[in-house]
Amino acid sequence: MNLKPAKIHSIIEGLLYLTGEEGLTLDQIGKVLPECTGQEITNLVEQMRKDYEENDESGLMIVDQPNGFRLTTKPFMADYAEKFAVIPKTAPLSQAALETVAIIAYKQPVSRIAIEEIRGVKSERALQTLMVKGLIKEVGRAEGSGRAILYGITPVFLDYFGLHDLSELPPLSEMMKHQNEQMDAYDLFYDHYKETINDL
Amino acid sequence: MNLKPAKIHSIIEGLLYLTGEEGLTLDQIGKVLPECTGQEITNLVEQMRKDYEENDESGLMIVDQPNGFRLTTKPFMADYAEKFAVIPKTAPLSQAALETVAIIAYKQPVSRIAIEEIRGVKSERALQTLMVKGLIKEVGRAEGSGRAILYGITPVFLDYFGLHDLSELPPLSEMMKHQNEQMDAYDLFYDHYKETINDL
Amino acid sequence: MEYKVKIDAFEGPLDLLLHLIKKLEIDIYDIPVAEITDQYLDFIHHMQKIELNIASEYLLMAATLIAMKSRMLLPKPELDDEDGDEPYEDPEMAREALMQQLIDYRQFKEAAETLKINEGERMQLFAKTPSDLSSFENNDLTSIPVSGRATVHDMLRAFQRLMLKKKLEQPLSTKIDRQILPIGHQMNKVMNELKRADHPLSFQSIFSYPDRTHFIVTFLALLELMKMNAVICRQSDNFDDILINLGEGADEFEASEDPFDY
Repeated sequence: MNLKPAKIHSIIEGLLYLTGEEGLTLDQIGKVLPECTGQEITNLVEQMRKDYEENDESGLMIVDQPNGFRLTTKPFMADYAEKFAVIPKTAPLSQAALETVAIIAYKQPVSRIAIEEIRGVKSERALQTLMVKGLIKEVGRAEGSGRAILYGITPVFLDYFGLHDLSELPPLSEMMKHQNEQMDAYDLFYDHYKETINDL
Repeated sequence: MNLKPAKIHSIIEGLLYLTGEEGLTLDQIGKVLPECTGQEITNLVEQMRKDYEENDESGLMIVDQPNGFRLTTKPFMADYAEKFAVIPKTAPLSQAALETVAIIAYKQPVSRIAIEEIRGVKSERALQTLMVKGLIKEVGRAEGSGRAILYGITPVFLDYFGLHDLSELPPLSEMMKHQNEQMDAYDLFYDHYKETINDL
Repeated sequence: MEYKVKIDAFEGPLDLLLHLIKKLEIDIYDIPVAEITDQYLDFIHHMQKIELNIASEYLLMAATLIAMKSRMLLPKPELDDEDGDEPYEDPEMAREALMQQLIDYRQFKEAAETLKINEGERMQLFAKTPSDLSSFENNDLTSIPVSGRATVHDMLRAFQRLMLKKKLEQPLSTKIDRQILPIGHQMNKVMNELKRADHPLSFQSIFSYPDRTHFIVTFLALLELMKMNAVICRQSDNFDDILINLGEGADEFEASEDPFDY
């Protein structure tokens, strides 16, 4: 390759600055720097990540996002950043939305009815909020006459919760003993229970 | 002052990054760092300017602007920014541009101020982008002394979004209604309950 | 049992049951149906006393618990009876099913807690809005194949996200909508701000409250002040912010004017 590592370093930093919250994918860097291999780029970004982290004079850091990274301010900067009105502050998810998205992440593809069965309450609003925020999407339709919409998580989900992939989700504390089945009756609890009876 | 110079350095760097093209005024920095004198801040920024300039590994530099400065990419970065910009994007219009063009489509003729009022952020760049791309145009001037430019959509807008005419956009009233339903803040049940509690 | 915990801490009947189980130090694997039913009903009853329109989910759970409790009090029928209209519902099975449901739900509640921590950490990180690289881009949008374009759906979603974000940031806006905001009141406010600032204010800065009614009333107030020559508005160039300054008529402006006189 013709470019010196310092130069590549500076180019990536410049691109990270320009793309801001959208971030850069490894793919995009590869297209801008066709003379570098993916490995070289990855190594350099790792070096940059460490440099930012260890540099007390820098308020910036590199954060992973799906297939790439972006430049953000360090956590201690939050207090200072919030003093600037230009930074839109997003509201955290409600408990209902958090529970709903957790169920989707572990059980996708999953229908609204199945989610409501687990939570024991209606979850339509929570689903809509998650859709609008881009954290979940429709991934298909259930078999059968109901053809219920099935939901799954999006790459935005991983990014939003700072995960690289789903395997980083903590394991559920206990094995799910019951397979989640499609039920469209209102009295889910009783249906469940009758099935158990019928199996005897 | 209580903060160490390295810390102040990092705070200013973080703020310069966040404010991007808009930059920072000395005044603004002073408000965020009330324990620093203007002279201290100026000296530190001068040091930062030199550091960036001399650092071959950095693609960034500090430039002056009235009463302040901003962070920008070094001149050599233009080539790479260009290479980056021509990479086909999955989303050829940014969130900012989409929001702005949606407001214009529904509320035309509409002024920049009115758009910014709705979006809550400056929208000059988004407007310029949309103008350059031919999706919007000036359609007149507002009454009154301000004589603000009013924007409307163009035939390119219809073509781009695959519409025959504007009547094919869903009515705004419906969208707003739908939007209200998406509010997840709390279940109505809980809101109701809290009100009751407060009344006790 | 005292009800120091507010109901808005609960996500539904399962959440409430988990709370009771924890509070009463009950073993979730061996739920005493009678006790939990009494406590649950007590809670629901308490809610009714404050005339709360209890959500159907809470009532459904109450009915389920009562049914289970009463069946436990009845002797187990002969096996022959299973040929009857309704099969015998073994309360032990129902108890197991409820236990399983509670355990399942608890796992996701815990997972949600973890996600909440992740979210909180992530929200500490800020990034700038992307730079505008449109001058480098291909500006002929129609040359982009249809598959690569933003869709009407993308646009509407962007708009809805914007509205949602705004709404979440202003939880009180609906209440303010209904307030009467007299034009005279806003005129006084604008004049006071200008006099206090002692320098021209930007057009945007006086529309500090992002609410439609507030915007319109403030705008009308500004027009009225301009008519009275109390303020002068200036814009030096396209896109520039409009600057508002005190006009010649400013001294004649009576701050004590009846705010409802418009």
